[in-house]
Amino acid sequence: MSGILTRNCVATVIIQQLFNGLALGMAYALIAVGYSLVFGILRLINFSHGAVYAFSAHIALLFVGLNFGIIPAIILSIVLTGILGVLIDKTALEPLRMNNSIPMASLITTIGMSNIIQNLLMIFFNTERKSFPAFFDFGMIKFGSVQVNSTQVVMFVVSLILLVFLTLIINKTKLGLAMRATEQNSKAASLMGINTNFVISATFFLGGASAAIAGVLISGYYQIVYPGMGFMVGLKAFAAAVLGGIGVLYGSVVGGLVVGVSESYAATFMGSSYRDSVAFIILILVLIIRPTGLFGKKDIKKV
Amino acid sequence: MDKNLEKGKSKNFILILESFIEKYKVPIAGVSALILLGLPFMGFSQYIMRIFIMIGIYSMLALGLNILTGYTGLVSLGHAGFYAIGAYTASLLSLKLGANFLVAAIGGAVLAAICGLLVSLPTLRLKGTYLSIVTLGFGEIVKMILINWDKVTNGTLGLKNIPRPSMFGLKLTLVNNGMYYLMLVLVALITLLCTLLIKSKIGRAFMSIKEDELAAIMMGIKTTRYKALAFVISAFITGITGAFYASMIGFIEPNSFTFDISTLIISIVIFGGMGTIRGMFLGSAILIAFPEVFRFLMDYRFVVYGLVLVLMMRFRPQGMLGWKSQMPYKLPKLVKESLKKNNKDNLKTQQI
Amino acid sequence: MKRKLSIILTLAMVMGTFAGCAGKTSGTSSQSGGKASGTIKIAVAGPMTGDNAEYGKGFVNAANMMVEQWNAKDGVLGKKIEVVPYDDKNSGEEAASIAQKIVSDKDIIGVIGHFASGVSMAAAPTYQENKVIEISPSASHPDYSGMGTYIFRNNTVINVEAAAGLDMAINDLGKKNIGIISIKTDWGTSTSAIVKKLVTEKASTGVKVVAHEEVMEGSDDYSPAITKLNAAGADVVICVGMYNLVAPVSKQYKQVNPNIAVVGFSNAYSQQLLDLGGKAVEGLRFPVIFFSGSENPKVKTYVDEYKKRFGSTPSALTSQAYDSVGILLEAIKTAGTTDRAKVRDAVAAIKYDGVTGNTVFNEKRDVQKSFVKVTVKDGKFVEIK
Amino acid sequence: MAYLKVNSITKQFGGLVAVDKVSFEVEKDEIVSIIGPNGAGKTTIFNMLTGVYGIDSGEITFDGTPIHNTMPQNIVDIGISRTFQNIRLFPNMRVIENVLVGTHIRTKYGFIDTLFRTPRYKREEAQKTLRAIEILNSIGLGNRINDYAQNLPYGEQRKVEIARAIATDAKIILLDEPAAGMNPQESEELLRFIRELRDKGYTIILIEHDMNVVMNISDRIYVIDHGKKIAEGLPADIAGNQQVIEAYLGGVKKDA
Repeated sequence: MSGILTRNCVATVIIQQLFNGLALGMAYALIAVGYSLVFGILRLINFSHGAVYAFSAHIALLFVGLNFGIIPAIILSIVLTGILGVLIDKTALEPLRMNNSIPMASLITTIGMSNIIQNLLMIFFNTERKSFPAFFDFGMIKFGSVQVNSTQVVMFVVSLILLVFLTLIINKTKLGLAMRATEQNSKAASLMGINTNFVISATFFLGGASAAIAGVLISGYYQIVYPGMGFMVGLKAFAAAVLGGIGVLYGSVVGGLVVGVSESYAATFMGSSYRDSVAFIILILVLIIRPTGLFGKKDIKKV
Repeated sequence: MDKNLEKGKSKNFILILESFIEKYKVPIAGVSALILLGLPFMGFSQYIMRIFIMIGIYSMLALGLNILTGYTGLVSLGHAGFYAIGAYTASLLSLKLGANFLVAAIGGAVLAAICGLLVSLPTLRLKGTYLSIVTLGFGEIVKMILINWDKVTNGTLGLKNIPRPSMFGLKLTLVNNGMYYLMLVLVALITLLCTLLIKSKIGRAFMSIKEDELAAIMMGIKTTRYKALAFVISAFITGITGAFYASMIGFIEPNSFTFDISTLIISIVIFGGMGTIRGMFLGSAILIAFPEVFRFLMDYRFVVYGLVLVLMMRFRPQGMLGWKSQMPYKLPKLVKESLKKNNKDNLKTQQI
Repeated sequence: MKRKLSIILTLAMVMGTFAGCAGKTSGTSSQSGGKASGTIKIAVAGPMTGDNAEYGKGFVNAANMMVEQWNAKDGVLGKKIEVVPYDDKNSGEEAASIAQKIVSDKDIIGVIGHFASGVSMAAAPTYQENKVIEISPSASHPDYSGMGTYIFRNNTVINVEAAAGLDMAINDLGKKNIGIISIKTDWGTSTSAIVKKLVTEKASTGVKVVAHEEVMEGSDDYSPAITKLNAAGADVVICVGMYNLVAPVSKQYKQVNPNIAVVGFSNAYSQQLLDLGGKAVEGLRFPVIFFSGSENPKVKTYVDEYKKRFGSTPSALTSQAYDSVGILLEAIKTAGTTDRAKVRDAVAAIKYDGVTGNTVFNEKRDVQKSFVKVTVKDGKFVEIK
Repeated sequence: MAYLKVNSITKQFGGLVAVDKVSFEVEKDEIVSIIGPNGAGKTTIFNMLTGVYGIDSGEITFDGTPIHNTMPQNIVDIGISRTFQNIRLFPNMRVIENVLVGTHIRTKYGFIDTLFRTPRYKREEAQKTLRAIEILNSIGLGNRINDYAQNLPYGEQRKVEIARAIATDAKIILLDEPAAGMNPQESEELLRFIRELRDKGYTIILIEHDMNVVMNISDRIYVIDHGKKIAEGLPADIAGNQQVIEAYLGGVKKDA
């Protein structure tokens, strides 16, 4: 009797943890999309993305505090964070492209930017964890003994919409065409009259905006906001992006879900204190076994 | 035109500076050595002496990373991991087995070097940023292990009462300035190690990989092997430094080795000048001392480190002291002799 | 030109840096050389920047408040008192360095700090060597005060607090299946180990730990851990962490199981717990030494004053810092001298009636205080009588 | 048996056949040119010879041993070295250091020798430095050894690349458009130098656009177009070959 009961129980836990993992993974996926967008165009890992994500949550919180109402606050946050993305590019990265600096330079610059943003947030918003309104909580949804939080469902749906939206932009609009052209060969694209700097700025805007969407959704889910929130999550999202094939949008989503679910199961079977390592182990394994990720294409070495 | 002129002028300036240093290198070296050796007698407080030691520690860390990032062009974001491995291994060796500092430090450095080799293996196939990310992951995983492997590392409680080194029956402490002199010795040894390596085919191989990896391959350089070597040496130096740090501070915990430490080391290397040795000292002196001196900037400390990275990349990617030598290439002694002999022979034949 | 300029600039910076160092030293040495100056200094060391800055800043606020009260009454021994804040960034390395700095200033009688046990312990040897009194308002590691005769704490030792918390879970709430979620820090690890040990001692009454999950700092998603505890059938969760763990765990747990009872510890006691936790922390229980809603007039004046000045309710740790400063000043007054050895003896012998109750140090330089049981009701902290 | 024998090698990138069953032979002490319009696949052939790319089919043998699909480093060790179409020097290293990197593979001292500055280290460093100076002198860069590679004019940078290739003690040297960017006088000097090299016992394979250079210097010529070999023979034969002229004119038309 009791054996059956435990087995049943274990099954429930496993399914429940799957849903926990999927929700977490969707959060990673949302952030990972931002890494992918920028990497797709510039072959650059935008290290400041985690800090940008934290920035967006604080901005939203600021406007909520100023009684703007939740929806206008979110919209303002999306716009301002997009602008922050553009600013990062214009002030720090574009000059490096103009000077033909080594790739290392851009990487280090984004690390520096991440430091600056995160620590300025600490100074202006304090380090403590602040409460973020739960603006889309409709209670729990039950499937037998497994429970799913409605916020998790909302996150899932919004992420999918965002992804479809971004895919449409890239595949169906003029801007998207220019983005793809720049991705393939930025020199040729600029010779063909495409304003590559504009395209790159637009990409950074989209990257920032997607970070902001992630920022508000995830903050609304956990209802916690603090300056350091982007660091770990940013790294894990990056792992997700690499797993899915960085530069491939749907890959980021799949990668995010895989990382989220693995983390959840690591917590189940090894203990919660091991879960943070999972993303890094996945990352390293992917890079060893298949550096292009699940859906990435191989580059041809040019001499 | 003007720009060229300016460039010429600054080259000239460097040449003058370098010739000056070259000409008076014995007195300059003597005076610096005297100052460094005499610092403890100048009446500085223990607090200031401690800052000097921290500058020394970060100089060693920067020298270690410089081998990898400055010369070989591989950016590591996980050097805090090697630092931690050195510190923990050495501390455990001396706490649990009673090993003396020298043995413990070498143990720490060797384990760090082995980990360096392990990290390098998967990363050799990877380019630039991917490699950096793996090193970052490594740093975080090391921290995770330190936190979770309670039985050995004592988890988040950290290791306490790490013994100070004793040499010749004398316990080295901050008060008797033993730690300061030990730091000087270590810095000197590591600087020597770096100099010897750089001025050899190994150093040239490192640099060629940074400059143009494919061209290096086409010159027959086994780039994977040299990249691994750079990792090993870099980790070794960092590990030794970790051991020294642990015995100085007497208490280590996983949170002493965060990503912030890795960023700080990179900031120093970049600020001072990648691929120079002199820059590492300047970089750590300024970046370590500045938050102490400008205490009102304490809150902005990491903002400033961030700005250092961004502004240096933008305006002076070669770093503060990152100029290229304008002095003639230093030929090996044997070459000089044989060239002289040839010239004489030539003269003789002409005379005949 | 640009290059030359940058080199000159660099040199200037180096010179400036060293000049700065040198200047500082001469300042210090002149102070230490001469007769003690007109002020008495108290150092407050804690994280002023970084992730735990709110605690360090709370310490400084409390210290300033206490010192101003003394200064209004002509200071101590006829001298003005000055609070000198130091930022240890909550890192052992920084703390050790700061300790070095503090001990080289002869005007500093004692240190209020540091915040985390590990950090306090990294600094303690330096204070002990140089005979500077360290009173930590927050260190709770059992070994902390054993590090030297100058090392005090004005915070209860983990064992005592753990027993108090457990008592609430078992006797007040009548629960038997205990789940533990603890933060993976020195404090969290020690505390959860002690709770577990205490539970084993009570095994005969049918109480047991059904699951224990250690979570990392900085992850905000605790659902995997909660799922495990819930599946193990916990009916009470002892949440070993600061407010920033207790609030989200309560929230996320109550979504899964609205009937779960949560018990915390005194360092979860802060206004932010209510801000962050909202409805989810209703009914949360924990033991504290200090309760800001207390009817005690002394506490009331203090809390009102603090609120007026800093806009928030003082937390337990802040209040312990407040009392620690009082203890140190009172001891200086009793000793009638700034001789640190004599002041130390006065601290060891003190009977101080402060906002966190009566403080008496035992032979291990720890305090024994009685706990007030507190719960959250209608968005407010309420004492359980 | 030919010195270097390339037998029907093929390389595909995705669906594109970059090199299609190309065969050729090079004898010892010969200067052989590979010519063809832009994008014909010449550099791809060099990349296959030097191990940058593996080959999809066919075989390459050097002195009787197969060398295809070998690591580039091993190919250098066997004795084939190259220069690049877009100069790939180590720009922030001195000219002499660039050439010393070339001697790397023939320098045998190790890590321990380096750390302790053993006699072996001193002897070898001295030998290689002398050798580098000698090569640089012979190519007319004796006064440039202290300069940083990036500060040299284009023509001299090409020469440094050649010097670096020689320094590997190669038996066969592959030159990818060595005269590009040189003025007539410079390329005249270069031609003389290449001939000297051959006379000293080096075998040279050349990719070149400048027909003047090619016709002047080559012992034999292979013509590649669209990845296929379309002609081979002595310079005089090639100059009159209708197919070659068409390929080139076509190429010119495309360019225009």
